[in-house]
Amino acid sequence: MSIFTVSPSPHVHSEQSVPRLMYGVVIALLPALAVSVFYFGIGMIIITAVSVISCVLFEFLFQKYLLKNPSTHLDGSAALTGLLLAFCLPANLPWWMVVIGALVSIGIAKMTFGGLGNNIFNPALVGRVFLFISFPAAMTAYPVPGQWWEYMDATTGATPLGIMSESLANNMPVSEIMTNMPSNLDLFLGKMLGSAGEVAAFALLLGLVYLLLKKIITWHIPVSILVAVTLFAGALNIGNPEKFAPPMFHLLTGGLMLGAIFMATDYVTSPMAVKGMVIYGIGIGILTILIRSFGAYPEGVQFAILLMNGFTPLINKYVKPKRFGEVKHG
Amino acid sequence: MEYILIIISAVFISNIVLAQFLGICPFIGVSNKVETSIGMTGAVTFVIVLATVITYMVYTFVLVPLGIEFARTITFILIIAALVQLVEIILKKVSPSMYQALGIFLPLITTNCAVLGVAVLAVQKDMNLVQSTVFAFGNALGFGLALITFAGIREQLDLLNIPKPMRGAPIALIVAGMLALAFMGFAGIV
Amino acid sequence: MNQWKNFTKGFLKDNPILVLLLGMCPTLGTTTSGINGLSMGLATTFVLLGSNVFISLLKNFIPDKVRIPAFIVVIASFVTVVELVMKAYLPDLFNTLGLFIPLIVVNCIVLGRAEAFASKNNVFSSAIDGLGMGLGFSMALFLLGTIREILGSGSVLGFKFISGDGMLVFILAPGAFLALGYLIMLANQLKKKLVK
Amino acid sequence: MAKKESTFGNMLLALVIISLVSSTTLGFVYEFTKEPIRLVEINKTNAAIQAVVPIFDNQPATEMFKVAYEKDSLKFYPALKEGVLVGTAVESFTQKGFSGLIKLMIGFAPDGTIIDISVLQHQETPGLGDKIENSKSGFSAQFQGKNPESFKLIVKKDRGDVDAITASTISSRAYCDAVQRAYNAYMSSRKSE
Repeated sequence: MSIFTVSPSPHVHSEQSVPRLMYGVVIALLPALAVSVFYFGIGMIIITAVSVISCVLFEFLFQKYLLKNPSTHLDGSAALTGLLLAFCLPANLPWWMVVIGALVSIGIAKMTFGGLGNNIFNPALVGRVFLFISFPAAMTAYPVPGQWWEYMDATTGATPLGIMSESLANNMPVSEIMTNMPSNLDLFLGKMLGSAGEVAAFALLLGLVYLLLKKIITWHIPVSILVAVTLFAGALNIGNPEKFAPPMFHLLTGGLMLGAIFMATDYVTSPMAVKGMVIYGIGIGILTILIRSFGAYPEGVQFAILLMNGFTPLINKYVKPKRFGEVKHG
Repeated sequence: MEYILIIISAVFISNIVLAQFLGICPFIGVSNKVETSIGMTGAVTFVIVLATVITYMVYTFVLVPLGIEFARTITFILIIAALVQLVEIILKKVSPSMYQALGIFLPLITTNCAVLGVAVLAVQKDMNLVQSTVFAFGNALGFGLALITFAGIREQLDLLNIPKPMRGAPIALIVAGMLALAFMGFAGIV
Repeated sequence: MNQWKNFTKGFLKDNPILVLLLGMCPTLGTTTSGINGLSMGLATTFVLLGSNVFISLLKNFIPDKVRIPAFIVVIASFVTVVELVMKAYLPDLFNTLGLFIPLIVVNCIVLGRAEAFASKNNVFSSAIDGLGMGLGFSMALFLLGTIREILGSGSVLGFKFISGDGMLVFILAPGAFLALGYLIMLANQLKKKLVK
Repeated sequence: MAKKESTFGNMLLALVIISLVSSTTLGFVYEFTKEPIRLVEINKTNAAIQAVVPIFDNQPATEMFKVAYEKDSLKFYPALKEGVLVGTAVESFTQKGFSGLIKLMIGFAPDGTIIDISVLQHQETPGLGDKIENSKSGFSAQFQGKNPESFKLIVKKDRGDVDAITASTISSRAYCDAVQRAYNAYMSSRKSE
């Protein structure tokens, strides 16, 4: 495999082949996919299929006609990007918006930089944020789970984070808002409104266990994100329990689990040294809570990860890997 | 607290480079190396803050009483040009190594629209002297944050296999676009 | 010098934005629509033409050491004229372009042409150079503005061709950077093809 | 560049002459444009008043008076027809916009009913919050003819009567806030009369 020779992201696992890694992550995503199909039915199936197929197709077309590189569209990386993109979109999003998202992910965020291993920002997240800023209405109308046969006409509502931020803006105390929220168990099982693949915390955690067992990722990034979120949200909550939601709520809602486990751990866009990973993870955790608690947007994970993607080169520059030796060539 | 909000707003929410499009030339031109960017940030911070304070005072105590507010642009740019000359002379004496590194860029600060832009914005926003100073400082920090982050990315881009047609300005602008996308997350924090 | 070549060089070969990469700030800041981009371009063209002519006239009178401050005074005067006239007769446009009108004074193109061309050439050539460069600048701004308007608002020159909104990101900051990035890439490719 | 010797004398002379010429020119242009600029500003205020109150025959812009409300004071422009008050345009504002300050001109009938509203100034996001402008959407139409005494100036999401702009609840809320401020100030000024 020559993919990693040009990349300054030598990873502890770079001896593994790209397809093995990519399909490993895809397998880890399967439990969450199953749960999401259970909740969102046909909509989930449509957007996932559209997203994966368009990503692979765009990868193929860009490489064949513009970059004229050896084709890598079947190495699993494009399929993974497609799967992750679908996971962070509402399951009722019109299919053509999904195609635009795939074009942005593959065309702008990945191929513009020369393909896998060269991108600075996580392709799926660039696609998601691009859609979020471009189509704010469609991207914030989430389908209510349980409508098996509805796609674009599904009844919609607000996510728990959306309700929280709306109600707080209305000066409602947290204790009152929490009485209208699903229980922590429901949140853990994914019975809530949200982007298609982000809802089921337990299924995503199952994926994490698989990734760790197969040594596809190390624990540093996800754990430091989750710990930072718990501590920062906890501190705010203790400071003013009626203005800031409890940490458990933050952990189980929105795209936090999906982001921490599958998006932030992307090899190419995260730091290589252990110390760097921890800094990166803490940064994501703090920025997420900062945006959720003080910003205009109810959810901040996607922005937080993109921001830290941007800081990764600086982290790599100043926190040199000690354990893994220097950049590998060959 | 008010001052902290001014700084946060200037650095993150309406970042001078990524949201207001000021100071793009040095952003694209200078930010190849992190070290140079840090030096540039220092020089720009010094000039922006000093220029804003002086132009603010000239505007409030000379132009407004005389009723010649329309001479704002011409007065401001002359003050800034003179200031940059001054910084150049001082730097040459105090730190010749830094002068070497920044030599070509220093005259460029005159035509860095961030400097004039911040000075004009400060008087347009009806701020008082302290607020203007804090505002200028915040914007300089925002400029520095964008410049240094970007320089880090540029250093990495040099190691990567960027397609030939995209190299140089195009890829720099694409990266800036994605940074701007990420910075949109800060909307409404203040 | 062949005046026609002198006039057209700013269109593609030495286009201020797409090739020389000068004057990026107004380019990104004012191109939310084709008309806005064009207006900004024309305002800049006026300043460019005026300052080029004057500096060329004064070139034998200004001592070398104070040429930059002298140029800046000339340019700033023209900018102020534009500012006042727009405020009086085009107040809406003035509000839209806002800060970027006084900022023409620090647009690298204007000072750049003064230094590189007008201070070395005769009045007529300098006028042609200023006009050509200004029009090239306006063209690029108009093009970028139109692209952003089509993608971002779903309209061309203010006429909507789809109901509802476009991809909002293109009227906002990130879309400005992305669109300009790809436009410069395309211009470079086009220039290469034409040279061959 | 012409190889002109740089001596202190000719440098000074050159700069002084250029500055003199440019300041004379600017002064001339300024005198020339001063009147149009003043008219533009008056017209802007007049147009904003005309847009929100019935036809009048006085000069509201020159009969403006300020009413203190909470910490600030709002500008009131009375519109009279044959000496009878037909409406009052109130310039109100809010800091709660998505991107800060929003300024509105709200026309009230003598009994406090809203006649019409127009936006004077805002920096809301293009394509989203900027739909508060009358030219961009019919958002303000729902306020016409409503009396805030019975019409709750709160978005429906917060159990009020106002239909918010899709995906721009913050801008809609801010708009309501500015209208409410104007209404409160208007009613308190009526009472004190």
